Amino acid sequence: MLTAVLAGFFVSILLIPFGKYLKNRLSVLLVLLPALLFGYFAGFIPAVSAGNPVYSHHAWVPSAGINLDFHLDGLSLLFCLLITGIGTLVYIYAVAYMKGHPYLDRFFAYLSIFMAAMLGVVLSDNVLLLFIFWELTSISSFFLIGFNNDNADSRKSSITALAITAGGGFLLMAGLILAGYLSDTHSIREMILSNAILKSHSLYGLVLLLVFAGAFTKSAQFPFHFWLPGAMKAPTPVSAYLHSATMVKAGIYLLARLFPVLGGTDYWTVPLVIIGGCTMLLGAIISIFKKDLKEILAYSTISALGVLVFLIGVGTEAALTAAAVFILVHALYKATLFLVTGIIDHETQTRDISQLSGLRKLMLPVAIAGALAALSSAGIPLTLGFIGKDLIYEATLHTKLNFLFILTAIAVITNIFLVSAGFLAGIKPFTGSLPERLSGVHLPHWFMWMPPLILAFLGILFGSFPGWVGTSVLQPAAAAITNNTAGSPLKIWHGFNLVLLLSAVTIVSGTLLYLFKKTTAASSYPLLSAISAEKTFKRMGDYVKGFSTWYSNTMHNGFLRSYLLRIIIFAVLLLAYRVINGEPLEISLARISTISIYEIVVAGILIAAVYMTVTSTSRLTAVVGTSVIGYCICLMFVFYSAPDLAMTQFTIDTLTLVLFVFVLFRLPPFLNFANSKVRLRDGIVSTSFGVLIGIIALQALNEPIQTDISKFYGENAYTMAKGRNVVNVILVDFRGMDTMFEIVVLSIAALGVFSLINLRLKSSEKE
Amino acid sequence: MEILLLILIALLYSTGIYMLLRRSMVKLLIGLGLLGNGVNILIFLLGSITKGKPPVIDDKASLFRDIYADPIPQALILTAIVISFGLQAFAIVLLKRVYVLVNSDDLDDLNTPEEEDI
Amino acid sequence: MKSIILKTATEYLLPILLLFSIFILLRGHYYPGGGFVGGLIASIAFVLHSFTHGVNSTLRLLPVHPSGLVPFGLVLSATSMLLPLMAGKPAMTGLWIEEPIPVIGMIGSALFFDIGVYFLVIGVVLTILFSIFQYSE
Amino acid sequence: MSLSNYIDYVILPILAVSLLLVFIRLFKGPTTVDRVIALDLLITIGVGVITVYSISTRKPILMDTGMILALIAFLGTIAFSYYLERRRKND
Amino acid sequence: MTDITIMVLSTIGALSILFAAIGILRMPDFYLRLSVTVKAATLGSGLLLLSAAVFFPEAYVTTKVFAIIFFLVLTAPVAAHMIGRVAYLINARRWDGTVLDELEGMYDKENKVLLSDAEAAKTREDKAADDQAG
Amino acid sequence: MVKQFLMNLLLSFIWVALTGALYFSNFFFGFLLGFFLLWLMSRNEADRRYYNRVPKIISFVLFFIWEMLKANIHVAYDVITPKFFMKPGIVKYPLIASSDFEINILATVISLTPGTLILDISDDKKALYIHVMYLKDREKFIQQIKNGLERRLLEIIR
Amino acid sequence: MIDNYLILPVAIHLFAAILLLFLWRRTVAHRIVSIATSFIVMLLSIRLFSKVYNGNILIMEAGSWKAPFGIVFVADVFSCTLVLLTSFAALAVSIFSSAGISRSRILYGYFPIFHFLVMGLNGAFLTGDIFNLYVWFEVIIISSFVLMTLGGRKAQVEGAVKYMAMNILASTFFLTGIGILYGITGTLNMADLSIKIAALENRNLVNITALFFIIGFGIKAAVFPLYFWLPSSYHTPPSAVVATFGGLLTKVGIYALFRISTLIFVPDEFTKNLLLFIAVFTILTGSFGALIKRNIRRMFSYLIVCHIGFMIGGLAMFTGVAITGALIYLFHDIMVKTNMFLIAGLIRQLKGTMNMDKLGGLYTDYPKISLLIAIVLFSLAGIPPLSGFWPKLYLFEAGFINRQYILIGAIIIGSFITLYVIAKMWADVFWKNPPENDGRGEELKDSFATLSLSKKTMLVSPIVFLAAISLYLGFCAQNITEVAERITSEMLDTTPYIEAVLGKTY
Ligand code: NA
Ligand code: NA
Repeated sequence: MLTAVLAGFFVSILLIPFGKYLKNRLSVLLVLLPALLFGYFAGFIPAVSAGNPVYSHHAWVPSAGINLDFHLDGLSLLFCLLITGIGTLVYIYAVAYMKGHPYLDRFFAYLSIFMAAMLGVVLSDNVLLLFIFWELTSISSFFLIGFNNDNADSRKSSITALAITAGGGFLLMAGLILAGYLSDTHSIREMILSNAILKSHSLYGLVLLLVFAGAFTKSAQFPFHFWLPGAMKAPTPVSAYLHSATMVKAGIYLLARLFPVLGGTDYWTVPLVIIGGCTMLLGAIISIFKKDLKEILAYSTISALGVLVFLIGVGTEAALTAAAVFILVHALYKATLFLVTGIIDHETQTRDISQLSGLRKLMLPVAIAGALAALSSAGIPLTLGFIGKDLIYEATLHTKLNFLFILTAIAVITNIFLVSAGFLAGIKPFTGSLPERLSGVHLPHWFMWMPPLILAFLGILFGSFPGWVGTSVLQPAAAAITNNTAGSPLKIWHGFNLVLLLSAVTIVSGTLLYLFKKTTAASSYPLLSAISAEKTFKRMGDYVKGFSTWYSNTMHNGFLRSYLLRIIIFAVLLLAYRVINGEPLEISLARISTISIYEIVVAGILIAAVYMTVTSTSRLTAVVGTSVIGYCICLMFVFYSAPDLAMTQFTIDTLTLVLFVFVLFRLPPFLNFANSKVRLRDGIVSTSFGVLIGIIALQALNEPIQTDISKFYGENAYTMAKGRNVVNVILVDFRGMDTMFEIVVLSIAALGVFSLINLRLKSSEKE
Repeated sequence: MEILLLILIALLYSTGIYMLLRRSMVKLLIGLGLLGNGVNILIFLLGSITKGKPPVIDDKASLFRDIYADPIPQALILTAIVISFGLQAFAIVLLKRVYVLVNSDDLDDLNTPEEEDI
Repeated sequence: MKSIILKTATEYLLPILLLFSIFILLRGHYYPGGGFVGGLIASIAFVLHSFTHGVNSTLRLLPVHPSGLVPFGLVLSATSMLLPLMAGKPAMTGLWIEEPIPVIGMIGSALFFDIGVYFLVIGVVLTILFSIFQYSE
Repeated sequence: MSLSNYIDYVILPILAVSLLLVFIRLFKGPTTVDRVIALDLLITIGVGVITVYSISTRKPILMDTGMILALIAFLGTIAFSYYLERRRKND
Repeated sequence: MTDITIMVLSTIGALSILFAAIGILRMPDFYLRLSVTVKAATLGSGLLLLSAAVFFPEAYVTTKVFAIIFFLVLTAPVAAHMIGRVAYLINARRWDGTVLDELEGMYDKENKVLLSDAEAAKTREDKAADDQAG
Repeated sequence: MVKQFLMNLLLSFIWVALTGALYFSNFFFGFLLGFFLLWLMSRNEADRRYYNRVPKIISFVLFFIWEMLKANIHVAYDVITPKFFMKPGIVKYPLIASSDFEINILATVISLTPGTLILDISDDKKALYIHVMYLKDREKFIQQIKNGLERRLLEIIR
Repeated sequence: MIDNYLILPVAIHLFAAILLLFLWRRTVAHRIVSIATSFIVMLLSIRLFSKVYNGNILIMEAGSWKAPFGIVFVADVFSCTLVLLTSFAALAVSIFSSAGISRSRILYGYFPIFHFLVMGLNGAFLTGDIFNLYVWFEVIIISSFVLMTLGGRKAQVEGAVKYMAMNILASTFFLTGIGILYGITGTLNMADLSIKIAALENRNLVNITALFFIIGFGIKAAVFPLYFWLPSSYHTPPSAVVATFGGLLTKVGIYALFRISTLIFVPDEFTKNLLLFIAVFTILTGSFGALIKRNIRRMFSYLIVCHIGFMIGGLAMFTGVAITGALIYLFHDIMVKTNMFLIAGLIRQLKGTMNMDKLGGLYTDYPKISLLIAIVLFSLAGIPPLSGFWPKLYLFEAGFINRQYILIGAIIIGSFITLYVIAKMWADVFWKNPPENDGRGEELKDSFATLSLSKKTMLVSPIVFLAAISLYLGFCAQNITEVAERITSEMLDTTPYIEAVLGKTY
């Protein structure tokens, strides 16, 4: 199974070197990948439908709790078959659709990565592994949406899509890790066993919030739905495959998969029903106001996804069964409609429904596919759509929730609009008279029209004979969601009851809506544009950017002194906090020695020299001042038994003085830029810093000194290291390593000075 | 005497910092120098100070006969002095370069707008 | 600077300072001094010379360019630091010749290390100062 | 009065006061050359202080520092002369 | 005896230094300050060093003392000369009581060159001519 | 040649003085070191005779110290008394000494004497400009130096 | 266990640098010696790592003086992992520099200083003595000053002045801390300090001392509010230089923070909260900055700051899981940040600018290079299962264990903005067609196409090499997590370290 999941990655890696040989018809070989995978997964149908899920385990990063654990049960199988089955048809379609495109190899590479990632999502038993594949679907989607990369809209849409889905992804990651931490396992199967702990934990709400954030963004739920219409910038096969049939359903899959772990509580139901309800209603309504075929389909997809979230939220067995069925229903008809749209777009160069009509005369097989899909979408009896719709109404009518009426009403209204939208996309372009402009259009290669036709027929086939697909695929899927191995059988015919009535009302109203509504742009409905979340997000994005600009420019204002000031203030605050909160200061006289007049004088001169240096208006005087400071310190070193230090300090100070003098003599006058307020502020900050250092030093002075190491040096300097000057022995022996690398510092400084003065870059050496 | 040194340390740190906060690069360098001196005295003081007992073993003796100043802080300061000399020398030359580039030692004149990035 | 007095003074101060620097270098292990201070004094000698005679004249005086002394000093010190590794001892381990040598005293790796420091310091200080002098002129 | 007391309580204070007086000149200026000679004088007095201090502590080793002071103090003065001879009119 | 020698030497030395210090503070112009300080301080330090030579019996201290004195004597006049010359070049103010200045007008201040008599005379004439013209 | 030799000898003595260890090997080492340094900075000077100068040197040193003490006391008195007695002036002193070395020694000696200070030397090395603190009579001052310090000095050096 | 082998990564760089000084102005020799040295050191580092990882902590007592009397060099797993990663980065930068650094700079000592810098880094990782660490820091600082100013352009000098001032201030804090530390313990050996500090009664003084180190190392690590030097300077020098800086310099600060926090100053509640505060604001500050910058290197600079926050966050929580996460992030970050700046340099070679507004069309012109760069970019963004992803698993989990929801939020924001700016950069630099030259700006030209094949290889192969390591870190994460967990256990139980340094009977 590992090989099956990773096959797509291998193929795309192989495409890097060999891609250029696949430019033309050879690319049809790539169809083998999804086809073989489909065969492989189809082979599991008997076992899975018999209630025997398949497991596979490979160690990967056990210490992080991530292993390649795959679990093929009914739900996974349903998705696997959709992914590989529709994948096969999309590959075939794409071979013709993308024919002659210079980057065909890239296209299939991305598509294969996507397929593999999607398989990984639906097969992973490990939540973190699931997340890894989840992110990979976002990334491959990013590349596919931006596939036409010279188009600015494409790029923008791909970034928006990535931002939304990956942003949600990070939240999901946090949620999954939290769930894993709370239930002490990363295996979904094991989480199901300990779901009671999870649901009763105080952080359960947080887990849900984070998981929902992931699922909603991925499955384009309100208010995150707006990325999906933008994603239609991708080539049509991609829209069909990712953005209707598979990837957007990853969120649905996740909710379904985690239903036994997290579902069933009010925290679960209420948000999902509300968000799902809003999404389905909104998507459906907007869809019929759109003129672009792909946009119509995009919004109806959003609506359908809302329906699925809604159903999973409702969470009854019937609802979940309905969800399982509707996943298949929607995948079949929506993929068909997208592929049909792709053909129309490909052949007529337009997707504007107001300009499209009568195409049945030129491309009959396409028209048939479109019509069949539209019928299935409308839920006409004998289509799989009919069964789906029935189950939805069944589910809404039989919940234990309040506001049952409202829920049903929403479902009905949504479906009415969806019927209309389906007709708009699947029937409208083919009916009526053929405009002059389109007379040159002809039927494309059969690679393109065959896949939608197959999908459309499958919809009818499954609708007419639901028995096999119901028992072997859909029922196990539903059972997996409910975690109930004995699912109830799939019924097509519920008798003449309220559900049937609602179905009839839906179909009739939808058809009427289709027939009498004039195509109007959504923008003419201010209400609909007002609730467009895209603008809110854009405004939020602008706000964040504006804030970032303000913040970064304020923080990083280009003035070294203000950076230094902040660093010092930070230090002062921390040190002051520590000092004030510490034990009261005690001055012990244990380490205090007597003081002589010459010490006072030297210290006094030092202080005055510091004053002179700081206040001087002449650079030279300041430099003289620093020299005096150095020489006073030199004298102190002599007083306190450090002749080596005194020597070094004196020579180095003299040399620094020489250096300073040489650099200074062409500088312009010393100006005092700061006003007295600034000087006062700086004075306060720097004084408090100095005082704090003093206090801390005093505290440190109170600690008794430990002299083990200097005693060791005293004892061994002559006997072992053969030197009498212990300081020098330390420098060249005990701590010779310090000296060694300190002279390296000097060397580098010399080298740096040399190059700084002598090196002038040529104008050609820009960087 | 320690108290006096403490005052000196506080003074050198605060004036060093004060000079760092000026606009002139010469003052900045002077500030770094003052800070360096402050640190050296701090190390010297905390290593405990001893008058008139340099850590040099007498001729004909192989060990110290009486107490002597702690040589370790001295060695540390020596290293620190030399290192700061290297840094300071480089910084002073950098000051020269700054002057050549902008004809002043005002650090604000040095700021290069983002548009000039390569 | 065009001063005969300084010029003449420099002529005898240069050897005296150099001699003094070597003295400070060699006694470093026993009395205050060592490679650092020694090197600094030696470089001051040349700096003084360059004040009166100009940098180019001082450079002519030196057998090698001061920047050449930097790697020379480095290699001397680094070798004395790392030579013990060849003998399977940790770096910086003191290796000493048993008998003391007249004048200098004990000869060991620490002495060579200090001599390396001495040359390096001369090289460094002169490289820095001469670069600046030449640039300023 | 013993020698060591004499050194500690007479000679060293005299020298300290001298240092102080010279520093006042250095502080006051008024010109850079005044400061430079004051600095030079400070160092020369410093040699004296170090010498007397080494007598006081009986550590002739400390005089080694004085040796270095004596030898290279004038370098600073030379450098300043060099500078003053070449600088621009404004400091 | 040694003690008294040391006391005498050190007292004279310290007083010399003190006079130098008073001198540098009191003297009315730069040249006088320079003149007073260089030698008084050198003398003072030298005497203090001598007293150290007397105090420490070891030979190496004596040699060291003479080395230091030698260095001081060697360097102090040079430094004084250099700074005095520069002071004159940059027009350090002279005391009102100055009675004679034969250096006046002898410098070519542009090039910092001390002119020979003939050159100086020529420069003076030029200057006088300029003044008249001006 | 002789001067180099002397210089070399001087260096080896300084070496001995510095190390404070007076034995042959140390002296020899100092000699070698000095030779090396001089060789490093070898320059050509006319060779001179350098013998029998010792007594004159001693008498000069004593004379110099005496002058120095005398003048010092004079200056000290002026410094500590409230009123200034000085009459400063800058005197152009025509030189007899001609070589750099001679001029240098003379200048050093004059500068170390309180009350006098060398400000500069003319470029043609013909005149010293001396700052004098107590300038009663220009001619007398010049004669004093000529017959005192400069003569004694040149006797030693030449 | 005593083994002098561990000093070789320092010694060989030292001798290489000296050799390069002797070979002054021979640019070809410089290139060859540099690459050869980096390669040899890499092999040695691999061996050192395997020695330590499969055996005991190794020590070298410099001068044969027993700790705590002499300076001890210690190679525990933490040190030698960093030495190993440094050697990878150094090799890559060496190769890249051979073609990517202008001839004038090589003539004026680029390579020797580079090797001094790498030596300094290795020394800092290996030393077991706090003052010696200071010396190493200074070696690093001065080399980085010189590398930063090499060339002397105005922007470079501006960056260098700010860099210098703040880094010297950092050293001042560090040195002040050392002074106090010596004053209260009388020792400088870190293992010895560990014991002596633990025994000290005046805890407040210990905490104050710790602050000096935190601020000092914090400046070096570029954390909020001490980070200013980094965005001021990292866009100015040549890219190969910044690659070394971006990959390694701030990480030494992180290394030091981790080392002292675990060995010497075990943080109290206040310090943990302080670190937490620092982490959150560092992440946010870096994120906001990266969001608005249009120059690739300025953006990367802010990303460095942002990601430093992740590591500090791990340290702040101070639990096994958290530290493991921070360490994995550290390893990942060294490799990927080095590579990012090499990539910036390559992009400049390819398109003549690093301004995203002026860039474009790389994907069309150089698809394979683009793919390569994509791997690195997405590693940086933490796309699973690339290397940036793994540490976040640990950090999130640690965050939940410690209930640090604000930190988790910050990490999410930081990760999100990183991903966003990387995607935006991808779209602008690779996807977008280059904007038409309006004639006002200077002509941007592709200087890559005209290069010889060997130079092209030198520019691209280091990126491939580092990308391969990044991929390894991602796909073989098990190995990395094991190393990180081993280091975490070293940190939480320092007894083996102390015993190795001071002997069993300390
Ligand atoms: Na030595
Ligand atoms: Na004696």
